[in-house]
Amino acid sequence: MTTFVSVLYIIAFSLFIYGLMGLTGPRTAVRGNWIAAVGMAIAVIATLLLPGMGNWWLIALGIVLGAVVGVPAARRVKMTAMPQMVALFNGVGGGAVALIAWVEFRTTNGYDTEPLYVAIASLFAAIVGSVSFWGSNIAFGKLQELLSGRPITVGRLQQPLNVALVLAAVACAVAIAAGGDSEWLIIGVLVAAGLLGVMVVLPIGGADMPVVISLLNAFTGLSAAAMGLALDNTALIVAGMIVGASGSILTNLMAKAMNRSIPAIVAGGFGGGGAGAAGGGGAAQDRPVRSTSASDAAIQMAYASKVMVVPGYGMAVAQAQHAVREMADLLEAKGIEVLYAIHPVAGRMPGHMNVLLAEADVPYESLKEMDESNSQFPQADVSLVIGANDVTNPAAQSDPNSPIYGMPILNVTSSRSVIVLKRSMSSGFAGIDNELFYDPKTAMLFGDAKASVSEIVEELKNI
Amino acid sequence: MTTFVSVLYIIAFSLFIYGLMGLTGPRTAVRGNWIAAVGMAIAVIATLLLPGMGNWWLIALGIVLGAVVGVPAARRVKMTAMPQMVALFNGVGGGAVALIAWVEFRTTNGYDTEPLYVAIASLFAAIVGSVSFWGSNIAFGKLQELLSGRPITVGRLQQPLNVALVLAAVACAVAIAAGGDSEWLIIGVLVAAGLLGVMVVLPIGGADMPVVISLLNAFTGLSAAAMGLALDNTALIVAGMIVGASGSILTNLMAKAMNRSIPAIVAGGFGGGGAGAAGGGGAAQDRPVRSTSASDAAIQMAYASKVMVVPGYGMAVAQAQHAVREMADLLEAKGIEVLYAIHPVAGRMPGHMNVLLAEADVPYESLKEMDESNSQFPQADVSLVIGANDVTNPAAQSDPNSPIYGMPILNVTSSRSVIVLKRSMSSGFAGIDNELFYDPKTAMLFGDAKASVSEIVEELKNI
Amino acid sequence: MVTETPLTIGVVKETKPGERRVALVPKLVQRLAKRGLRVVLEPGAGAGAQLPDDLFVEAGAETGDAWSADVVLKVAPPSIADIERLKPGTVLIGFLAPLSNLDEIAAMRKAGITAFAVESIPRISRAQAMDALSSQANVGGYRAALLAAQRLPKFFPMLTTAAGTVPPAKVLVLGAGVAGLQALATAKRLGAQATGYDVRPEVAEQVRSVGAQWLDLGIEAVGEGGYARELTESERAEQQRRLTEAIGGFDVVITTALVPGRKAPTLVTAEAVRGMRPGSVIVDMAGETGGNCELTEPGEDIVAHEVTICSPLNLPAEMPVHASELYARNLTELLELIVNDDGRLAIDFSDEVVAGACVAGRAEGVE
Amino acid sequence: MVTETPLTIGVVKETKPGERRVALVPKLVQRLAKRGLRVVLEPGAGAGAQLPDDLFVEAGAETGDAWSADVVLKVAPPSIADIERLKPGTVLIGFLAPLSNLDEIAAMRKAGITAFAVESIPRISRAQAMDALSSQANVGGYRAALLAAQRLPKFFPMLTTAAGTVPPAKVLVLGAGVAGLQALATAKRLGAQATGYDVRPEVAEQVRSVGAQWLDLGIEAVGEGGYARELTESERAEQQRRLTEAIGGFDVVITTALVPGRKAPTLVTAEAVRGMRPGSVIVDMAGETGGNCELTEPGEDIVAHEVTICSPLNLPAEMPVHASELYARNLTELLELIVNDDGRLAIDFSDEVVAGACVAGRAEGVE
Amino acid sequence: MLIESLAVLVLAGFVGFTVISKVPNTLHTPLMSGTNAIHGIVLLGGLIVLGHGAEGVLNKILLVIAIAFGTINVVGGFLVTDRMLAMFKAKPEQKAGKEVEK
Amino acid sequence: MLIESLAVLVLAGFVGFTVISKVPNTLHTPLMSGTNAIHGIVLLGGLIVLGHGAEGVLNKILLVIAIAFGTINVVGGFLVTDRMLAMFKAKPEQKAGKEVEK
Ligand SMILES: NC(=O)c1ccc[n+]([C@@H]2O[C@H](COP(=O)([O-])OP(=O)(O)OC[C@H]3O[C@@H](n4cnc5c(N)ncnc54)[C@H](OP(=O)(O)O)[C@@H]3O)[C@@H](O)[C@H]2O)c1
Ligand SMILES: NC(=O)c1ccc[n+]([C@@H]2O[C@H](COP(=O)([O-])OP(=O)(O)OC[C@H]3O[C@@H](n4cnc5c(N)ncnc54)[C@H](OP(=O)(O)O)[C@@H]3O)[C@@H](O)[C@H]2O)c1
Ligand SMILES: NC(=O)c1ccc[n+]([C@@H]2O[C@H](COP(=O)([O-])OP(=O)(O)OC[C@H]3O[C@@H](n4cnc5c(N)ncnc54)[C@H](O)[C@@H]3O)[C@@H](O)[C@H]2O)c1
Ligand SMILES: NC(=O)c1ccc[n+]([C@@H]2O[C@H](COP(=O)([O-])OP(=O)(O)OC[C@H]3O[C@@H](n4cnc5c(N)ncnc54)[C@H](O)[C@@H]3O)[C@@H](O)[C@H]2O)c1
Repeated sequence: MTTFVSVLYIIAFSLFIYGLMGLTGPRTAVRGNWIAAVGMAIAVIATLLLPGMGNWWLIALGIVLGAVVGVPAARRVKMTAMPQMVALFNGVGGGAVALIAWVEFRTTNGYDTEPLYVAIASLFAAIVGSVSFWGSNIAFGKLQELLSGRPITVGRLQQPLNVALVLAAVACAVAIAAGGDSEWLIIGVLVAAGLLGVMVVLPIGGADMPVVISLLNAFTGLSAAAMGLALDNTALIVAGMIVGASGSILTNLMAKAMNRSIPAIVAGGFGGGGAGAAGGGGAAQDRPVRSTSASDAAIQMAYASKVMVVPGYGMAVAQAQHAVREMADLLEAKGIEVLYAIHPVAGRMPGHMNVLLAEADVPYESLKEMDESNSQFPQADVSLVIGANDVTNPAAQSDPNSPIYGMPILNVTSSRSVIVLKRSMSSGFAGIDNELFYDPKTAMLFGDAKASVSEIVEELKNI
Repeated sequence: MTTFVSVLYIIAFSLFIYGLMGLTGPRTAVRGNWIAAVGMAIAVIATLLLPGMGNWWLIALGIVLGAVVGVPAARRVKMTAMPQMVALFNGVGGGAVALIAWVEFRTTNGYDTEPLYVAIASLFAAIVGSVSFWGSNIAFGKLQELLSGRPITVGRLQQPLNVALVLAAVACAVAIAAGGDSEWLIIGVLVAAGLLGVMVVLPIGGADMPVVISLLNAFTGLSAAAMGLALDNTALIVAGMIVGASGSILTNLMAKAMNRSIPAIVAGGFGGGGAGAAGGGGAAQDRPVRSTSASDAAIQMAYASKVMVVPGYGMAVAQAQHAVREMADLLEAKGIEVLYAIHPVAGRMPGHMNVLLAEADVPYESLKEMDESNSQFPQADVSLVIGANDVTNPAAQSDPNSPIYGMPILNVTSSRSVIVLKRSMSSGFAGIDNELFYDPKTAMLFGDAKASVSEIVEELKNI
Repeated sequence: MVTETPLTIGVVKETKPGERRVALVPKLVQRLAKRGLRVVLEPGAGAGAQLPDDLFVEAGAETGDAWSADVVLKVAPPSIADIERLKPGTVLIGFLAPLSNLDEIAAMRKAGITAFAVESIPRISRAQAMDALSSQANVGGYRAALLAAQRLPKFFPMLTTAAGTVPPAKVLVLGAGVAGLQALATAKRLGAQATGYDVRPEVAEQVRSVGAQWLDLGIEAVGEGGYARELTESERAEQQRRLTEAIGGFDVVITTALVPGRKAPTLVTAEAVRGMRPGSVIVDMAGETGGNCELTEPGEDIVAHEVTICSPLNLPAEMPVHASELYARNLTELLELIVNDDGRLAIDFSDEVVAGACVAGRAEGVE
Repeated sequence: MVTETPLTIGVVKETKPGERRVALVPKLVQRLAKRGLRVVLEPGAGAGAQLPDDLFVEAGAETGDAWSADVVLKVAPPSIADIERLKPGTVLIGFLAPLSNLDEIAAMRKAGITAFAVESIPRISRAQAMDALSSQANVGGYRAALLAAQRLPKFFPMLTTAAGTVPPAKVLVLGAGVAGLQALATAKRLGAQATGYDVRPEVAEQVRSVGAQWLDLGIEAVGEGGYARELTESERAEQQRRLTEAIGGFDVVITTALVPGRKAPTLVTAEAVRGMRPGSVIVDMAGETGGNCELTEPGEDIVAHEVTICSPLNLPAEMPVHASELYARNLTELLELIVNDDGRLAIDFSDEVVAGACVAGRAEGVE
Repeated sequence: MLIESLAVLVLAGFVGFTVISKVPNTLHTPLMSGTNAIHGIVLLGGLIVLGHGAEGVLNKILLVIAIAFGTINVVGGFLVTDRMLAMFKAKPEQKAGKEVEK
Repeated sequence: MLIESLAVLVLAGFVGFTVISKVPNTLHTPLMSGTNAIHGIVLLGGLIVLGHGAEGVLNKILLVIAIAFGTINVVGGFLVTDRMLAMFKAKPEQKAGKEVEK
């Protein structure tokens, strides 16, 4: 490895890091991604500049093959199919690591000539890479609905089987490290690890998939770092480790945002704990609801053109009107139109919402009556329902047996997305369940309305 | 270097980083500092475990000497003398680097046996270390008032002289790297660099000193990293570089908070630009006023027990009442008592403040009349004056020629500190200047009252 | 029952003294006209609410003998004389006070009139748009707070001025139904320290939700349909005792406590009035059913123990423009429930709203 | 001039019909008593402000012939008959209307009375605590907004209810001095859309600072001492034209525009009134000097072009408790300026406040 | 060699950790996809092993596949991330457009 | 050797950069003091050079001084930082104390 290539590697990973920093904010993300891509290009070119490179045609073949498959796939995939695409890309990365490890084993005659740490790193890469490859493929299959999205288990056998697979893979690896050089040993490692990947991901439900993909992503990173150790390649070490570390944190953040714990998810896959598959944090109902976070609500609104605020009795109880006004001010400062949809019977007294919003100095022109609101919703990107319930309940139109049947409602679902702020899944004045909360367009932000809005305000300031 | 020591080094610098992360928040700072200290202990012990160590008595002598001087100095120094202490500690660190570089030169016969990069790194360390040592000592002298705090220059000669010193140091260093091994060369490097440090810091005024110390701190870090390169010691490289990088950013942040630019400060020292010494951002008056930032105001209040809010006409103009209420809520949530001192003629209409604060739902019990307020100020840690001016003007009591002479005022200066929020230094209704703004207890936070209070709110949320 | 031709809707001039509201406003005449309904206006019916006849005519109404229309819309309960002016078979809609004006109801039955009392509309979600009790109580609550502010020889809001500081007035609202909540909100807006009290415990949250405080006396009495029940003798005594204690600290007491069909509960005793500071004000909105204050003289403003006690009987009529507008909307919604799209009568007595509101004529119904 | 014995301070019963305020309140009797001053109360003087004689006596006053005290405190300008009841050398303090009640001022001079008119106190910072014009205008502004809310047959606040939505009332305040700003703030509090107008341009920021909007007609007229000057003929015509246009859009107009010592400017023409919606309300606070509205009949409530025009002449007297409290505080501050610590008269005519306030007796002064 | 690599490993871990300390939920997916693209760096491993002359058909086949896999990971990863992020960029432009229309 | 060290250097720079991205002004001084203490690590340089047998009196004297300097930097730095930070810890306790008094 020449000094020049090494310097290029340092430049490359610096660009990765710089790009990644950009990726953490919506404003700089696009640029960050391209900066990282430039880093990658530099790393690849640097590698090709290494003295003594050969097999040029094969290398070209591999790259062309990859590009021919990867570029159109990435270009054509539908927005909705993005998650499975990410899973697939992650999988092939892991696969590459596993294959390289295999070849290393073969070309070094079972690591005969290498120091022990190279063997260990390479075998670690093989195991983790194989798990990632197969696990990601299963994740892809489930998301693409080639496999059932529902948990698939082999029942009580799950746990012993998984343990057995882990032991098998490790046993083969130890045998190799101890000097074994039979090709079957490395195949044993790869197969056992691959089966493990399959078995662990199969039982995981669709809702948990994003977290699992992120976890596999972190794994692939770690396997790349291990491969870097084995090949003594700084670029691989740094890039792999960064992905491993940031991926772990990201996994953790995602799990938290979904109100799930990683151990619970993996345990589920491992056949342990009874944690089911559905998302939704602490919903009293059995049906799944989607819960969201203040920062997500903030971003969703920050990139909207029009936001409709739908206040209800909960806003009054929480006395959240001042915070709501502050939020609207921030949004308006970003050029976003904010209107208030006032239902005639929102609250507990005629004009209840008016009294509160006037106190918070919301301009009269922004308050829209029901009819006008209903004609505005279709143009709204986000409807923010703040402690309102009955006045948004579609049962009033659809269910003749409902006590509120016949009451006109605010058709929040005609807007592009709905965020509902309330403390729990409990019902409002009429004491009935609200279909709106289970609508796929709806995300629930649980908590006291004032606290939630204040959090959103804080997040908005950071955007 | 044994593997074991290297692993200890890795642990050590991990602890530095972890400790530094803690130091960035008030809650975790104390722990962070001790974690870093533990890292340092590990690094020292690891070094002593290196094979082939000798000269134990001398080592012990050095350490004991350092401890005997350092510990009591750190223990006894008065709170107000902290900045110069930091300068001194920084200086000795730089001095140590310079001395080691010198000895390295001597023991290797002018780096005869070493690769070029070692020579370069070592010489860089020598220059920067020497600049830091002498510069820090001058900073210490100025802060301790051994030297005049006012800028000291040699007039028009300053700039050419500094340039000459830079050239001399570099020339000697180049001569050494090119193979020269006369002891006078290294002494030339050290002396020229030292003089440079003296000459650059001497002309810098007292107000800019903290920024300069921080800059020298970052330099010392870089010199340590260079020394690490020369000695091939990971712990030195990492620790030095972390300090270099974080120190640079910190310097930048400090300069920004003081409304100064680093180039301007250094240029001042270098004999360029006419940038004066006094602080204060954009005050229209010639007399110095102390300006502060929202984050400082926030911290000051967050660690108070009692805050008095003094609203005036400016709060009304900015319609900042809602933001003020939010700020008070946050403070109260931290257990801090917040009271409002309402002057009878604050605003432009009888009861002006009441109308606004009632709109923001400030509880009646928190509003204090003038007499009661004046008896509360002495117990207050902070008085936050929001757009009030005449009603706090001590001229009403002291200057019989003032148009407001005889009007009773709010004695905000009897509280421990005062923060005044207004847009500029301009006067209020009565059209007269206000001594309060020049009081040493007072810090001005310039800007629209609503914007300033909102910023404070944001900062409070991060504490 | 379904009639053959589109109906005529009569908007009559109110006969009760001081009643300035009108049962229909021009805006809604148009809406009815669209269904083919003919609106006949008694000349001058809208004058009290600043609505000259021409505005009605412009909107599509005609002036004429409104009393002989198929459907007659009224605001205040009709007198016997009024009822005699109606032709048999007329549908009468308005406040009819069915629980107290028993003679009049009997007269309607005898005259073959189908009568819908807006106070009897069940308070279900669907019927909220017809809920005239709510809409008028809302006006009443607002006016009661204004009246109190006007009668109090002090400021409502707190004011710190060069000539001294004035503390905020303390306002207590007894009974936090629709009127009570609006009174609380209005007093609060004006800067008073507002406190609410009720026997239904769930109201505490509602009182706080308008920014007012809650006075907890520890007595609960929840009745049917969201209304309060009457208290037992001992509960009443206990309540009066505790209220008497509390009331002394307030500058203004607004009372709105009603129990449907019964005499209003006495909440403010003579002793409580004596305990109040001179110049204090009581606004008793329950005057019509005897008042919540022992000393109330319904319809009069008196001063007792240096406390002004107002008992306005018809607060909504003092704000006739908006009160009429809201009321007319309520009636229109109800009307649309008993009239089909062609403007013919189509009363469906199986509808709980219709059935609930009908106080005369159903038994003899055409069905 | 310095007297020998501690003074007696007379608090007289107001003679003007409808005047319910009193010039001193018990709280402040104590403060005066501390200086050795004797307070003599005319029996029943405090009755209108809910202050029975015993409260004064408890605080240290005595009842008796207040008119023959050394210093007589009054609220409303005294009649000639009142002045005749004073003994020569008496110091009289109160609203004296020195610019309009010229006969009375002459009578005082003739009777050898030293008179201080609170309206003449210069408006400097130090004198703010004595500024009775401000304190009473503050009360007046608040009452004017309340009065308008009471007379308007509509809601002030916007309300979205099941029976329809009511838009907020639009309130225009002409003249944004102390009374105007308070009227704006009060209307805004009640939920109205408040807009202010004045000829002094610096007032725009003040109007916005109470949360109201500013009506910019582009006419400026800044006078002396923070007051407005009279407009020229052409300016006035222009102002009236533009105002007439603007006023049609408002439900309520409250006028407070005064130019010291002159007839109030006519801001609302008869044409403007005709342009308003039926039921609208004008509250003219400038009635005493002829009114800001062409159709105003000072002291009367009239209806013209279906617009209610109220011209209350003494709004502060409608809220006597707090109005008296604030006024008494103003007088006490002034009194303390002309009385030394031993309770003896010590008038320093070189003090600009004293000199400014003195409207009779100085020339003949004892100095 | 190993030791210096370990130091690099640990430092890289810290970098990863500190950079992704708190990101908004909405960026989770693009961020995951972005880091995903970065570990496509394994491509380098394939290049080095193949470039330095792996022998044997199976080895060569395996390595070509590995390189193809790595390339897919890299190009696909960056492209998909870019498309996801386009959502964030598009909005403001769209809005600007709207304003012009008015 | 140099190259791996450079990689370490760059990574350490990133770590320093990302950690100190935004700190409140009031923490600037203690933070500066804390980083100051960390670069007392130069002590190690002195230890290594002296420990591995520097010859000559001047060399020894210089190194002893260097070690003393380094030690001062380390112990003084951490102690002073701790004292500065005590201000932040003290307040809440003090307040708690007050409440008990009442
Ligand atoms: N306006 C009137 O005149 C009037 C009068 C009487 C009755 N009503 C009736 O009241 C209802 C009004 O509908 P609405 O949608 O406004 O209210 P709603 O249906 O009663 O729902 C209010 C919702 O707010 C949530 N909430 C309560 N406190 C909260 C807090 N602190 N933070 C966040 N959320 C909170 C509650 O859910 P969680 O508990 O899960 O937080 C509840 O589901 C209608 O049914 C109407 O018929 C109206
Ligand atoms: N209350 C009454 O009845 C009444 C009536 C008439 C007159 N006055 C007189 O008014 C004065 C009241 O005293 P005060 O202390 O309340 O007010 P003040 O002395 O007039 O001072 C107000 C200050 O607020 C600042 N300010 C204005 N707009 C601001 C904004 N948007 N953000 C931040 N600051 C802003 C101004 O400074 P910048 O321009 O630098 O920001 C100004 O110095 C007294 O002199 C009193 O005599 C009172
Ligand atoms: N679902 C709907 O659509 C709807 C519509 C309007 C009103 N409502 C509900 O109906 C309820 C009744 O409203 P209303 O204003 O017509 O009530 P109301 O006029 O019958 O009574 C006024 C208030 O007085 C209270 N009260 C009775 N006896 C009392 C006593 N001894 N002491 C103290 N308070 C006493 C009642 O609890 C009630 O709150 C309200 O809670 C309201 O929310 C529901
Ligand atoms: N410095 C102090 O201590 C102090 C104390 C009180 C009041 N003031 C100031 O004195 C000023 C006068 O207050 P006031 O309430 O006694 O005034 P005022 O009663 O004399 O007049 C009321 C308002 O009417 C306005 N006006 C006059 N002619 C007009 C016209 N043709 N069209 C429209 N508006 C017209 C005036 O500008 C004034 O704002 C106020 O600005 C107040 O701030 C100062």
